[in-house]
Order: sequence, then C-alpha cells, then structure tokens
Amino acid sequence: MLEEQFPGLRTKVHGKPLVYLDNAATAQRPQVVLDAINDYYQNHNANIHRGVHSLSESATELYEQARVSMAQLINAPSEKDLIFVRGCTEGVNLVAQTFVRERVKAGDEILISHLEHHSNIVPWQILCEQTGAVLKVIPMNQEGELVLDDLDQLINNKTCFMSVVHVSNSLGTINPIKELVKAAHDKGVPVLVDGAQAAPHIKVDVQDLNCDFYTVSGHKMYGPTGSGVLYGKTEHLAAMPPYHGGGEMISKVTFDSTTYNAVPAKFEAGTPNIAGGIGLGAAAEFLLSIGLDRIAARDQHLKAYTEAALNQVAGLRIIGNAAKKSPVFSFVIDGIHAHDIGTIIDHHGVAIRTGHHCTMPIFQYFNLAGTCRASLSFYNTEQDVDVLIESLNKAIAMFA
Amino acid sequence: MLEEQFPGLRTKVHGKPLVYLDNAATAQRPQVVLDAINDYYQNHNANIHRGVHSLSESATELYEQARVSMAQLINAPSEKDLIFVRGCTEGVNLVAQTFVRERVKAGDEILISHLEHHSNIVPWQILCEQTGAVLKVIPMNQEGELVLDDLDQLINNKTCFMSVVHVSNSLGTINPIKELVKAAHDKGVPVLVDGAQAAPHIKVDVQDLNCDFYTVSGHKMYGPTGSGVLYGKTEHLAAMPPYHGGGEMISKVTFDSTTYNAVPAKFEAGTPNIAGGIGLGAAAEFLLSIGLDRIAARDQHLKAYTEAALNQVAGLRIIGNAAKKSPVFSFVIDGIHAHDIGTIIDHHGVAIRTGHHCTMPIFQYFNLAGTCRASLSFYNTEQDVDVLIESLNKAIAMFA
Amino acid sequence: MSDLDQLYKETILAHNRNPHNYGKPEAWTHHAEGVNAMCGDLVQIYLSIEADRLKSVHYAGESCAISMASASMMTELSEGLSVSEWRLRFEQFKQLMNINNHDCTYEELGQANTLVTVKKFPSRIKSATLCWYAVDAAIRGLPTATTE
Amino acid sequence: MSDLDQLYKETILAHNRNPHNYGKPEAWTHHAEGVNAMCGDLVQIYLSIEADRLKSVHYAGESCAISMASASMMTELSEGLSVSEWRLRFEQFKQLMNINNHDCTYEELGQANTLVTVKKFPSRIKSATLCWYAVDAAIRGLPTATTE
Ligand SMILES: Cc1ncc(COP(=O)(O)O)c(C=O)c1O
Ligand SMILES: Cc1ncc(COP(=O)(O)O)c(C=O)c1O
Repeated sequence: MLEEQFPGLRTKVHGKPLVYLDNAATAQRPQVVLDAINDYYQNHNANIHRGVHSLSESATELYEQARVSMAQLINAPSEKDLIFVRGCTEGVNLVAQTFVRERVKAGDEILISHLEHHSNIVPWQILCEQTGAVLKVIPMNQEGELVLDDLDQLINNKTCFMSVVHVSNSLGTINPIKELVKAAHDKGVPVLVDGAQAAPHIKVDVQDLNCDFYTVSGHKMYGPTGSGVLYGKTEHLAAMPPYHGGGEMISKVTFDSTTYNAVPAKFEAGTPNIAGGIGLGAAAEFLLSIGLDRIAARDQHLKAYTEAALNQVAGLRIIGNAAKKSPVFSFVIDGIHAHDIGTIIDHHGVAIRTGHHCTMPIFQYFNLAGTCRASLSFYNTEQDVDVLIESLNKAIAMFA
Repeated sequence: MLEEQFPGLRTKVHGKPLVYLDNAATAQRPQVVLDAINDYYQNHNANIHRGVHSLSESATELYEQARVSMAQLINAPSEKDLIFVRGCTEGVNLVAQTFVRERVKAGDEILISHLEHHSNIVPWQILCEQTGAVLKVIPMNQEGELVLDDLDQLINNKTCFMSVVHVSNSLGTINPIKELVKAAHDKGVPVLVDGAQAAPHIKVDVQDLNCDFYTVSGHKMYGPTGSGVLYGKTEHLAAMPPYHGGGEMISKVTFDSTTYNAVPAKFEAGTPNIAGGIGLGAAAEFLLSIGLDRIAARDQHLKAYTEAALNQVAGLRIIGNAAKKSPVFSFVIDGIHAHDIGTIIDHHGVAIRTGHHCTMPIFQYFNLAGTCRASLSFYNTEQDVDVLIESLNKAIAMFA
Repeated sequence: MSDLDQLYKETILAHNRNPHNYGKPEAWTHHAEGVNAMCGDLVQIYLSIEADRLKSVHYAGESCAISMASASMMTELSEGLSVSEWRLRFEQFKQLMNINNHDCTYEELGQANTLVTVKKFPSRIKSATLCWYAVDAAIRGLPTATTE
Repeated sequence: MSDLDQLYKETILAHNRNPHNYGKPEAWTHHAEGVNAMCGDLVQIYLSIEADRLKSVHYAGESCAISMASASMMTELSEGLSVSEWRLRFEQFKQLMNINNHDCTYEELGQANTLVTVKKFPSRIKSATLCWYAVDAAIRGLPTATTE
C-alpha cells in the first residue's frame, strides 16, 4: 500500500487518525525521501563541488544525480538546464529579476492570468514598480477557467513576457499551457510556467510544452522543504545575468573583475540546500517509479468520488468547475465561515486549508473572503473522503 | 563524549576512520538536529503560517521557536529581527539588493575587506555594476590581519555601506568588528557582518557589536544545509523594500496594488525550508547547551596543539598568523601542490580542503594559487591532528 | 463539554446568528479595517465619537463565528464609553485572551468573558481580538489594523 | 600497488619533478589559459603553429602533479603534429580519460597512457585533461578553457 510509505500519515490529531487533505499546501514525504536526507547527513556529510576529499566527492555525486532525476521527471533536454532553487517562489523571482528585468522597458507589458498564486503576481508587481512595466491579466470565467477569447489582443507588441500557472492551487484548473505557449511564441514572447501544483499530479514535459522556463516546488511533490528547480532553455540561461553573487557561481574573482561560471553553477551561489536537493532527487525517483500515468488515473478516480460526495452535503457549493482539473476542491457552506469549518473538522482529524490560499484575486472575482480547500494526493483513500463528509455534516449540525 | 553525538563522524573513508578537518566548508550535524528534522517530517508535516489545522499550528510553533532560539544565540533584541535565509550568501545578496540598492548612488563607495569570502565580494560587484557605485577594500598584511591605519580615509563621505567578515574562512583571522562598526557609525555608515565562520566558534552578540546586519549559515554551525538567518536592526527591516515577492510576505493582494506584511514575514516569501529552520533551532539550542565559552576554550587548545604540530612538518608554511584567530590553518608544503596533498591524505581518511576556499583575492595577495586548509571543530581531537600530521609526512615521503 | 463545544458555545453561536450593531451605519466619524491575512477575516469598524465618547460602534464584514461574536459583544459593551474607559476594556480583553493568563475574567467585559475558551485554540485568538484592534486603529486615525 | 601509488607512479612523479617544455617561450603564435576553478589549477599554453603544424608546445603555471605530468607528456607527444593529427590525439586522450571506457589505451599516446590510473580518482580527471583543453582553445583562438 502506497500510503504506508508515508510516516507523516500515521500522525494522530486530537486523538483521531490524521486525514490529510492539505496536499496543495505541502505534501507528506515518503520514507525514501527521509532516508535520502538521513543518508546524506550520516554517510556523506560534506560540502559539494569544493573538496578533493572522498566525502565531498560522493556528496557532489548524490547532489548532481538528483539534478539528473529531476531533469528526467520533467523531461528536460539536459540536467544542466536545471537550477536548484528553494521553491517556485524563488524560481519566479529569479526569472523576473534576471531574464525579464534585463529586457523590460517602461510601458512594456507582463502578462499573467487571473488564476495565479501570489508568488506569480507579486514578483511581477515589484518588477513593474522597478521598471515602469505594466501588469496585464488573462481573465477567467465562473467555472474557474481562463478565457482566451482576447488572447490575441492581450499578447501584443508591447508584451515582454508571459508567466502562467500550470495547475491552480485554489481551484484545481489545469490550464492549456501548450496552447498558451504557442500563442505567446507566435508573437515572440517568452513564457514561464509555474508548475508548483502540476509536478505532483501531471506528467510534465517541458520540451513538449516548449515553455522557456518551468519551475517546481520540491515540498509539493513529496520532496523536502526548501527544495525545487527552475528549468530554463539553454540559450536563455547562458545569456542571462547571474542572480546571487557568491561562491561557486564564479570562475575567477579579483577586486577589479569577476568571471562567472558556466550554467547551472552561475545561478547557484553559495552552499545550496544539499540535503534538500538530494531528497528532491529521491522524490523524483519515487514519482517516476510509481508512474505519473498511474497517479493521474488515481487522481481522476478520487476526484470523481470526492466531487460526488461533496455535492451531497447540504448547502455546500464547490468553487471552480473547470472541465480539466486536478483533485482540488474549494468550497463554501451556507452560513458557516470557512475558518470555523476548518477548526471543527480538525477536531475530527481532518486537515484542510481555509482562507484565500494565496490567491486573493481569484476570490475577489468570486466575491468571497475565502473558501475551504480539500486537496488530495494519490495516497488519500475513499475513506478519507468519507471522514471529511461526516465531519462537515457535524459542523453543519453544530451551526444549525 | 561530544563527538559521539555526530553520526557523520563515524563514516569510513577508503576503509580508514574519517578524520574530518573540513569544518569551515560545512560542519557535521549532531543527532539532535537530525532528530528535529525527522520529527517535523514524521509528526508535524504541514505548511506553516497558513492552516487552521493542528498539524500546521504545531509546525508553525516549531518553526517560530527556532527563530527564538537563533535570536538567543546571537543575542538579538527580538526574534522578529531575524529573517530565515538559505545561508550567508543569500543574506548578503538580500541586503545588497534591498537596503543598499535603494540608497546607493553612482560614485558612492561600498567598503569591504581583503579577507572576504566571494559571497561578500561578488554581490557588491554586481551592485556596483547595476548602480555605478565603487568597491573599496580595507587592505591586509602578511599575517592576514586587516590594516586599519587608513580606515579614516577609507570610510569617507562617499562611503555608503560597509560589509566585513567576522572570522576569515581561509586564514582564521578574527576581525575587530566592534571597532570597525564604531568607526563606520562615526561617519554614519551602516555595517553588515558576515558571521558564517563566527557563529560556530564565537559568542556572537549583535547588540554589543552594534552592527546593522549580521548573517549566519546554518550548515556551518552544525545545523541543516539550506538554513541560516539574517539579523537586521528593527528600523532598517521596517524601512527596507521587500526582496522576493510571493505568498506570506503580503497582507493584501489585488492586481492593482499590494500591501506587504510586517517584518519578518515581509522578507520570507513562499514556503521556506521548514525542516531546515527547525533543525537550525535545534543546532542553536545545542550550541547554547554546550556553551560558547567552552567551545572557545576548546578551540584555543586545539589551535595551539595543531599549530605546534604543523610547525614540525618539514617544508610546511602556515599562511595567516593573526594574533586572534580561530582553529583554521591554511598551509603550503614545498614542492607538493595542495591538490596532491588533498588526494593523498584523503586516502588516509583525512578530509581537508584544498584550493582558494572562495577567497581568491587573499591568495592573490600571497601570490599563491591555493593552500591546504585544515579547519577544526570542538569535536576534533588531538589524535585527529596526529593522523593529519602522519598523513602529511607520508605525502612528503611520496614526493621526495 | 468538549473543547469544541466550549468554543462554539450557544452564546457565541447566538451572537454569530444575530450579530448586534452589524452593518454599515449612515454616518460615522471614525473608520478602520481589520485584516487577519491568514484566515481571511475582514472587519470594517465604524465609530461615532463625540466629546471623546464612543456614541456608536458598528461593524461589518465577513468573518468566522468567533470574530463575529466577539465583534458583536465588543460593540455592545463599548457603546457609551469614553475613549479612555474603552482603552481600559481593551487592555482587559487582551489580558483575557493572553495565553499565559489562566482563566482570569473581568466583570466589566460581561458576556465577552465567554470568549476565554478561545484560548484553547491558539490559532483562533486573533479572530477574537481583531475587532478590538480595529477599533483601536479607528480611534487613532489609522486606516487598518492587523493582529500582528 | 595501492591505488594511490598507481596514481603517483614514478613516471608521473618524474614528469612533475622535471617537466618537459615548461616555461614561457620567447615567441609563440597561439596562447590560452586553462583554469580548473575548483582546485586552483592554472595552465598557460603557448603554441607556435606554422603551416598548420604544431612546431612547439610550451606550458607554464602552477598545478598539481597530475596536471604537470599530463602537460609535460602532452607537449612532448604534440610537437610536430599537424593540427588535425593533434585533434585525433585529443580525442584518444579523452577516450583514455573517459570513466566509462575500461582500461583502453592508445599506442599513439605513448607515456600518456600511464595517466589511465587517474580514472580511479574521478575528481582528478580534470587535472589530467586541463592542458589538452587549453591547447584546443589556443588552436581555436579562444583565450581560456575550463574543463566543464
Ligand atoms: C566567511 C564566509 N562567508 C560566507 C560564506 C558563504 O556561506 P554559504 O555558502 O553558506 O552561503 C562562507 C562559506 O563558505 C564563509 O566561509
Ligand atoms: C500554484 C502555486 N504557485 C506557487 C506556489 C509557491 O510555491 P512555494 O511556496 O513552494 O515557493 C504555490 C504554493 O503554495 C502554488 O500552489
């Protein structure tokens, strides 16, 4: 049974077995990931890329092998196109402050979508403030899908860059990334894709999507906290100015001038999260060994089961009904604030998230302060969903 | 015995017991740090600051408790003055790109020292290139000490900012930070201190030093990789623009405008390295429980022993003989390149670092391509030093 | 009674169902917004202050039951107080909600004392205190309050 | 012989002690610098190319024994070769140093075949190949080579 490989799932909450339905916030990690972290600290504990001694060599090998595994997971042409980052947030900020900042002029437009997470909004607002660029937004509809009717005007000759989310963390919507990338490229606009919620659910193929950049958070794809990758096309990464200055990203330093190292080292200044990177590699291997196809099938099964069950709950309304969506359910219940629901069902062991899920503009659109969100992983079971429904009914009874 | 608490020290290298003398590159971690990491992943695995559910609450508490422990370690007035970062490199880059970038003008001077690690050189070179500021350097002498005779001219009315290392990673020199800060403040110049090598060896007191910023790498002070803190004076942190945009660092987001959150959240966009932060807290508690006084005493003992022993080796020359130094020894041996020494003694289980140790300008001064560096921790023993000396003699014999 | 039943006591649920002084009034002299970013609580506070006295206290917005009930109780007990009297109540309420104070209550807080049970749910304390901080901000002439 | 003794074989130590073609020559037609950032190896390569033939190959700089010996051997076997012959040797040397090729050697590489033992020390392979990449850069008119 897959779920037995996740020690975090054995936790008790208020004396009840944990029903963990907050996977879009962060996933549980399989034992193999914890083992990889511990193995590094116990048997290969050294800094990387720096020493001639054996410990440092084997640590470097483990770390670089993780890059290879991650490249395989997202089908990057080479592991050298992958930069280790803390997570998606750092990935987006890095691209904004290097690739885009260098090419953007006052009056240029940066195009995002209404479905973005704050981490794919605020970095662009900061960049706009720094440069005089203007933020534009692809609209969405009541189903929580992007409206592409005016894409032709939205991508115009002022458009400098486009950054869009692959899968919405709040509504589960799966965006037509390949189509969006094509439309942008037709006008010469490069595209970054925020893959935070895609990597744990979908077979990501950056070559097929043909996006210019793709970023992933390790902690959402069963890897360690503080890990992630940014993929970039080779020619972009080679041409971009560096991000952080420091050790490892240089090949020669004098006080007069400094020569930068080759990619990816150029973007990896300082000692990285070595254990995190190695653990991320183990998570990638773990996902590859299960197979993203199997995960997607399981997702669809759980999604159908959960949707049907939620629809049985009196006064419950699901927000976001995209035709293509992953097993993420935002919902509200008449007369009970999300925050109260969260507290009450937590007492029955059920962990969901409540609030705006770092996507305030989505809920401004729906005129809601927030929702309850149940986000599922392949390790969740039908029984988990049953416990959720039971506990929701108890909350409703309490407020009746 | 303290060293028994470090599982990484039980490693074998080429069948020999590991003698780990590469502590300035990264330390080994005590079991309590690994336990803290595993405890989070196994019993409190959730995202922080975000959920109403119990798991998220207890994860948040652990993470925030770690901030309190780190504040205690460096005697910060409040834990709210501490920003979690990946390490010193991120700490320096953050200050350069927010606090300093905002106030620097073309022609202004940034003052660093000749003893800096690349991570306290390159971010300033990048900033100079972005803004037209000029990099100035406090010189050093043959002993590896800073020469402060001309400090009065070096800190002048063009000086915008000063950034200096507390303890040199290559030569071990302990700089007179309090004096440097005072000199800078007398002219109204704010100061950042790179404490990467200080935190594991010295009782750091940011209030006594009176520095404006202080940054620390977790992995060098027995904590996890990918962890660290940046301390800043309250008024600076409150006034600074944010760094990364993303979740958690905002209090309200619309597409038109965004309100930032209070410090430290303002600087902690996105999901942080939660396990790393919690492990860092455990490392701080561990250091506090041993006591920095005891560590300093042990350092001085090991330093004297090692220095005497190295001086017995024929043809060996120690580089850097500051009056105040920590147990770090850079050395060269006549007729044998550092790289060869590193390889040979690794075969006897001894891990040292060879090369420029990310401080090329120091070795340009000494006209050396690099050195061997043995850097000790309190868990090293006299026997470790004896094995080092034996193995060096074997290398010498091989090349005779 | 379970912790949960204590938190959602009948008094609190009743205030949540029928909040007092709820809704934007026709006129006011002071206004502030209270935001609890984490959970999405948002409270609008409208005060009419005359001769240093809180003539009326209204609130609006969408919040959880704890926040609604707390605001409902707060407006009731605040009306008619002088600003300095109100400040004293605020201090007492902060003490009531202080996790280090065990079960202290204050006669002057009346029904609001029932909120002491919120202390067992540390993440919810901010829900209870938000409206108070917002009144404080409004009195000071600040546009917003957060519970940090 | 232990791995270590194999790495620091007498041939290699001898070349390191008495490097051939070492030192900056009076004149040259091509120059490049080879840098191995990690360990600090730095090699200066000076070539005199006439009618597409390597008339002389010199090197200078401070490097580890593996790098010194490899450069010493490389200069010896390169002198007099045409550029295309040299490129063939370079390919062979890369094969010799390829960690996936087990113990293949190439007659044309002569003494340089002794460097095959370096393969047991993966972190040192770059020391052995650095000078070759630097010659390649010099021929191409590039100022520097790294072993990436
Ligand atoms: C003195 C000094 N400063 C800064 C750094 C950079 O620290 P990190 O690599 O953890 O970012 C180091 C580590 O090598 C160091 O020794
Ligand atoms: C869609 C989406 N993008 C970006 C992020 C930010 O990721 P992280 O917090 O790991 O930096 C998240 C996570 O909350 C997300 O769900």
